[in-house]
Amino acid sequence: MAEITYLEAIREALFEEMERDPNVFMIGEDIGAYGGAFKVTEGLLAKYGESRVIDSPISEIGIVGAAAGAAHMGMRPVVEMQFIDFIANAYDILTNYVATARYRAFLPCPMVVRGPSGGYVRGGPFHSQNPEAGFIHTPGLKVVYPSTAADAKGLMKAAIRDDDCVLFFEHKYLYRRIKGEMPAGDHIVPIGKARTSREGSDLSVITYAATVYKALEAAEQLEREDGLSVEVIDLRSLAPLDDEAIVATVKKTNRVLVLHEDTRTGGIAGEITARINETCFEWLDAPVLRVTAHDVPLPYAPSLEDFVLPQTPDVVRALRRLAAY
Amino acid sequence: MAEITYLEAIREALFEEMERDPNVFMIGEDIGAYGGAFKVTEGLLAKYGESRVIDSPISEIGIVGAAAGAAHMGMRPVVEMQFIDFIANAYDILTNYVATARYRAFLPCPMVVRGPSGGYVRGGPFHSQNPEAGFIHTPGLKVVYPSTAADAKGLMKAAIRDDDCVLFFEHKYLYRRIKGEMPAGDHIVPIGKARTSREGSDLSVITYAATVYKALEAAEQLEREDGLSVEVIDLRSLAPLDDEAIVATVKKTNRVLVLHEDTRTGGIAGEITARINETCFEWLDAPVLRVTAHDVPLPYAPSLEDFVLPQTPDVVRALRRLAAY
Amino acid sequence: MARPRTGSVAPLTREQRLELYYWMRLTRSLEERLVNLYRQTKVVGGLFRSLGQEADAVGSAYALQQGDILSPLIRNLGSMLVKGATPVEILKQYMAKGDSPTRGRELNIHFGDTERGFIGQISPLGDMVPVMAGVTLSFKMRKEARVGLVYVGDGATSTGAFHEGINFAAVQKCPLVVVIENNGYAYSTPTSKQTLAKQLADKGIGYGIPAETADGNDVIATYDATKRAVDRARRGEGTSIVELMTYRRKGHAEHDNQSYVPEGEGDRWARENDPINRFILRLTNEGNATLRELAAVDARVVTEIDHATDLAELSGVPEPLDALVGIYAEPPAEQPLWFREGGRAAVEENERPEGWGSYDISGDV
Amino acid sequence: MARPRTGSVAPLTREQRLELYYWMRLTRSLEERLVNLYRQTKVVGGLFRSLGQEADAVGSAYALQQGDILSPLIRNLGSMLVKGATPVEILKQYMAKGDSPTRGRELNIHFGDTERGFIGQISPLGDMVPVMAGVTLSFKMRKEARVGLVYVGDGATSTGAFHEGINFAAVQKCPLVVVIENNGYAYSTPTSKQTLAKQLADKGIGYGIPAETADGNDVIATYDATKRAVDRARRGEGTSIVELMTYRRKGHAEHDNQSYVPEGEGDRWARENDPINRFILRLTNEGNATLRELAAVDARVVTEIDHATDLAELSGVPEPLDALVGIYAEPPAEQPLWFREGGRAAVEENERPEGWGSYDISGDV
Ligand SMILES: Cc1ncc(C[n+]2csc(CCOP(=O)(O)OP(=O)(O)O)c2C)c(N)n1
Ligand SMILES: Cc1ncc(C[n+]2csc(CCOP(=O)(O)OP(=O)(O)O)c2C)c(N)n1
Ligand SMILES: [Mg+2]
Ligand SMILES: [Mg+2]
Repeated sequence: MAEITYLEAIREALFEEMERDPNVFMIGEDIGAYGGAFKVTEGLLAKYGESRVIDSPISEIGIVGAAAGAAHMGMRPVVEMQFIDFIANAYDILTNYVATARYRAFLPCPMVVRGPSGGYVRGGPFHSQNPEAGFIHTPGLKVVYPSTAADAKGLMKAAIRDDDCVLFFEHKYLYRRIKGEMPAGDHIVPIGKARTSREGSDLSVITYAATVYKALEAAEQLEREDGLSVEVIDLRSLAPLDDEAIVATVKKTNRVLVLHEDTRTGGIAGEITARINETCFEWLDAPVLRVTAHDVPLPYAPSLEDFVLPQTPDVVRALRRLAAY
Repeated sequence: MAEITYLEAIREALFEEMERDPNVFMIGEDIGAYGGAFKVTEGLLAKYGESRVIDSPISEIGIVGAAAGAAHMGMRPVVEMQFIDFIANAYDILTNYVATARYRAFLPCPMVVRGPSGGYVRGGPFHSQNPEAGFIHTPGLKVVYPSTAADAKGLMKAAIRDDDCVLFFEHKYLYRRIKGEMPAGDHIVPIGKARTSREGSDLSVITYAATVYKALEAAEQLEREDGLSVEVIDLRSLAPLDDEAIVATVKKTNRVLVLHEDTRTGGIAGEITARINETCFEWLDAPVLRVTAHDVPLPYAPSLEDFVLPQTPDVVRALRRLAAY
Repeated sequence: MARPRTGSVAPLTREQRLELYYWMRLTRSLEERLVNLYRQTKVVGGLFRSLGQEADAVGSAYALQQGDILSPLIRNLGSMLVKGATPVEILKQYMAKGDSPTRGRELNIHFGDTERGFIGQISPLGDMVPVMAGVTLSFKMRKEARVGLVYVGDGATSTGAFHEGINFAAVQKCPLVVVIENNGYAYSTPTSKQTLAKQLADKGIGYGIPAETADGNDVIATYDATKRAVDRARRGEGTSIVELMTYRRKGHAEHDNQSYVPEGEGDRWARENDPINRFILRLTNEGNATLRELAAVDARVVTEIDHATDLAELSGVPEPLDALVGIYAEPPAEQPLWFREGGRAAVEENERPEGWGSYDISGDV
Repeated sequence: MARPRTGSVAPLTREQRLELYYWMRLTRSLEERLVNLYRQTKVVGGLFRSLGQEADAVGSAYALQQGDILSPLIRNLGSMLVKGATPVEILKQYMAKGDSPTRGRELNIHFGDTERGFIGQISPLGDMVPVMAGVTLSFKMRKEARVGLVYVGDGATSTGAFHEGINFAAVQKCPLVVVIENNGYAYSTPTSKQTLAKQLADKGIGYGIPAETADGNDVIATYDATKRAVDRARRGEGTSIVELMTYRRKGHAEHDNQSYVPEGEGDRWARENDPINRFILRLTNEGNATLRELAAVDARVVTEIDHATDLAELSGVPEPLDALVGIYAEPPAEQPLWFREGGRAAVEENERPEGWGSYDISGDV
């Protein structure tokens, strides 16, 4: 079977779910005639028509709220943020209305909010964000952030079928750079399960999304140059976190690095470190270390963006410190 | 000198700063004629008039944005959120516009966003929130959350004089329950410095806001019943965090509990744990433990709210485990 | 755009008019009962009154039919009763009982039932407008002849959520009626400080949708105006606004002393423009009912409320552990945290590495 | 409300008209130069054109005076030039140079200078409206006779920030002019899918403020309409709207092939309604200038742009460490993280407890 890109895998999932379930519909800015800023929804309008592929006004509160209302009535909306950065405009309605609907009012709210996320693309401060930290903090929401084409498809299908609201972050750096074969049939990746991206025995890197590839590059270099065996865990789901997978790799290697592209303070690495600390403190032969972006808005000049974001040499340096500890 | 309440201390700070600097002004919903939902701004309109005490429409984006624009021009706005929960409506303009103004456009944005925060008051899911986690994650913002009357006054004066945006969370449970004497003169508490609320040598509790008092109650009980000496650190500032104070108490007691009222996952306790882990791993004789609220929206029925939020017995139990570890 | 819209509305029968009277009286008496319970500190949290606004709530909700859905605000107790909420539910909810509609999770009248046709509001103002845009979008997508109605106050019209929601509904031609209850105040803020618009119905022009202003203290006028908008929506002609002019006679909540209200303003409304008194006059003048008949209704209402109160008082408080149930469909419940009885003690229960306590960390690479 | 407002505007002198021509030509030629640099991949990020909209940007900005402040959008290069932004700044900014106005931090024309009178925009649409409400609120508080002008597109009028900001400015009578550039599209979305309002000026009615619609491709008409609104604001009469009708001839950005645009629509505008051609015709017909004189201006513009390009090309890229400077007034800079050369290696540098490496943790309580 031919390989398709991360972006095509997401599109394939949308087509399959639209086909499978008439309650699934798309809503967003410029997703119809134009097919979306990154063409993720291209072809959906032609096939399913205006009533199921809705071009909306520039109203993130409006479309997230409308999706919630439709979801209460049994529809399964998929909302596109043209760039995930604009999810900030819907922060109130997502965290206060959507996240609490089932708990406070017994209203099911099955919906997906998806959009191009992340940096390494010279997008500047408002087209490069990784907003997961602000949402994993909200009980009632689920958050996924795939790194491979197969996971992108399988998680999208799982997200659309999930009975709660799932935030689906798509890394725009991976959209066309990453390809993979799609498993045959109705391919579903369960939400809440991490993936071992690379088996190893000396050191662990716990990460997700674009930095999975930084970790893999660093792992190969350490194997080549230091003869160290590095395990790479791709979380895939950020809420809920796969505690079992985290504990398992800690117990296996006893030396853990948490790596993410998001800024450092208040980033999800803190939560992961706290959980490791609580669940397997005695298994640690070294402190859990964090490699993250620097705590600044992301500048767009290449020399600046490259400096602010975590790079492969950073991971190598950090892992060597862990090994030498 | 007579004691005044936490609420009166904040009001006193507002009066003194309005008096000191003609550029300081107040903006918010019902803060003028009515004096604010909790009467924090009572008397300001009478003294300073409508041009410096502005009753706004119900528009959190509008007033935060307007404050930023005025701040660029040299004013020093103090914005009231009628309840801090509604800061969620201004999440985009605070995190994308205000927080980045100096960095991306060299525009100073000296402003304070303040409001009644926190639970233990039967306020239900939308009048009890602790939104710090969503904002300490944003470079460019400062966040303070005092627990004593003197700190409330001193930090408010510091926040108004700060050249950047400070989010000032006021705990509504403490408004009228906590009293204190005001240090004489122009009382300023520097942002970024924690306070040792109670000296101790066996165990440390790192906390802030209302749970400082849970920690103190637990500390007394452990001294009485277990002969254990518990140190209580009141962070006061959440961004920036006082790393020195955190490291100092860890090195002193080697056993640390992080306590907060906010929900657990993604709460600031994770960040603090990660920092301790990075800076003084070898000094830990036990894992850093977290006592927090449960991960649910805060229900309003007393039996439910009391169950969801951390209580003194929880702190006692957690500290005993730490001691026995 | 704000002249009365065409579209004749069938006059209400005597029975229907008496129903309207019943709902208005039930609303007022139930709130009076809540005031007593509030004074006895049996109400948890604040108490919000709709005194003087019963006509706008009842008359507008009465224009809907079975299958339609409305989104009430804090002053729409009457609308919820019309849609089938029961006094005992309201009382249990205000008393935070374990068997109240939200099992003690949400305050006052923040609850809903999409079967009966009302949806649970949240506090952040304006958010229900986009939500109801979505509810009615689903009606349109499924070609159901159902209509939605969302209430917003004069104050809530200043929110971004109101703007984005109503504009979206307008463009999508959702079968949605937006009822703006202009009761003169948002908490302490007079409508004149909320907007410069001469009337809130004028906002319709900016959204390109019809709008009508009606006397919200005249239950029949309220019903007629809303019914025109509802029929229009059901005919597939999309979203419209009904502005109901009324007055908030009590404070924002029980604790508010209304110091900001001009001397005598409230009394004048009570004296000259009480929606129930006005309706009584009309019912008797137009021969729909005698005062004795109406008194009988009032008596019936009191009995119902007494009965509901007795029932409500019997129920217990929520089970603490229920606080952890139902955040997600899956898992069905959260676990109590480790520092609680029954909580998982992560560290303690986690088995330790062999040789733990005896081996030398620094030596081990 | 959308009829032309009264208030006569002094006619522009020949010199002023030639200035307008200069700014329009500079805008267009500078963007054409940017296209070349973009094709040479010397531009970092996307390129946004205002082709065919030069009159609305230049004419509106020209209505302001020294001390006034405007907030431009992505298609207001012309407005920024009028307010004193220089071609070399624009070129360096687009090329992400270290000595560009934002030192490589922000994209394209996202930069400002409150001294010269333009403020740096951010991407989230609508946010600049409340910000400019605050800028102009400060003018009012300080009794300064200054005016603010904020641009929003047809698409941005759908945002909550636009609504909350303009309503706040209206109620506060801020000296603010809200210019709605109706160029027919928001990215691929036609204005008809953005709102049902017949014209965007109608939104003024909902906010109770005056609004005027003008031909945005007629630089004089644009100037006159904006000047009326600016004078009004300066007289202390508050906020108003100017809707400028224009057309976005290029795609949203250079990469956009405009597949969604009806056949021939763009060509028709180019042929029949190019703002520069129209102005040339007018200047020559009304005897303001000969074609030769205008050609001289064009030549001058090219020389200036050539010069600016040479300068811009000379500058280097930003110093990486500058990325950590100036998030706060205090501290002036962040430290590089520990895993970088020069970074604090927290764990390593932290001295260890005595006896570390030899003692038994489990035995120690
Ligand atoms: C977004 C938001 N901001 C502030 C509040 C606080 N608040 C609750 S009710 C209220 C006044 C509402 O006035 P109005 O919309 O006119 O409704 P009314 O109470 O008059 O029925 C305010 C400001 C809120 N609930 N939501
Ligand atoms: C809040 C928000 N949502 C979405 C976007 C993505 N976006 C950037 S420009 C644009 C279209 C803007 O159209 P319009 O306001 O008409 O301005 P124009 O480009 O036509 O000048 C969109 C949707 C954004 N920048 N901000
Ligand atoms: Mg009101
Ligand atoms: Mg446009």
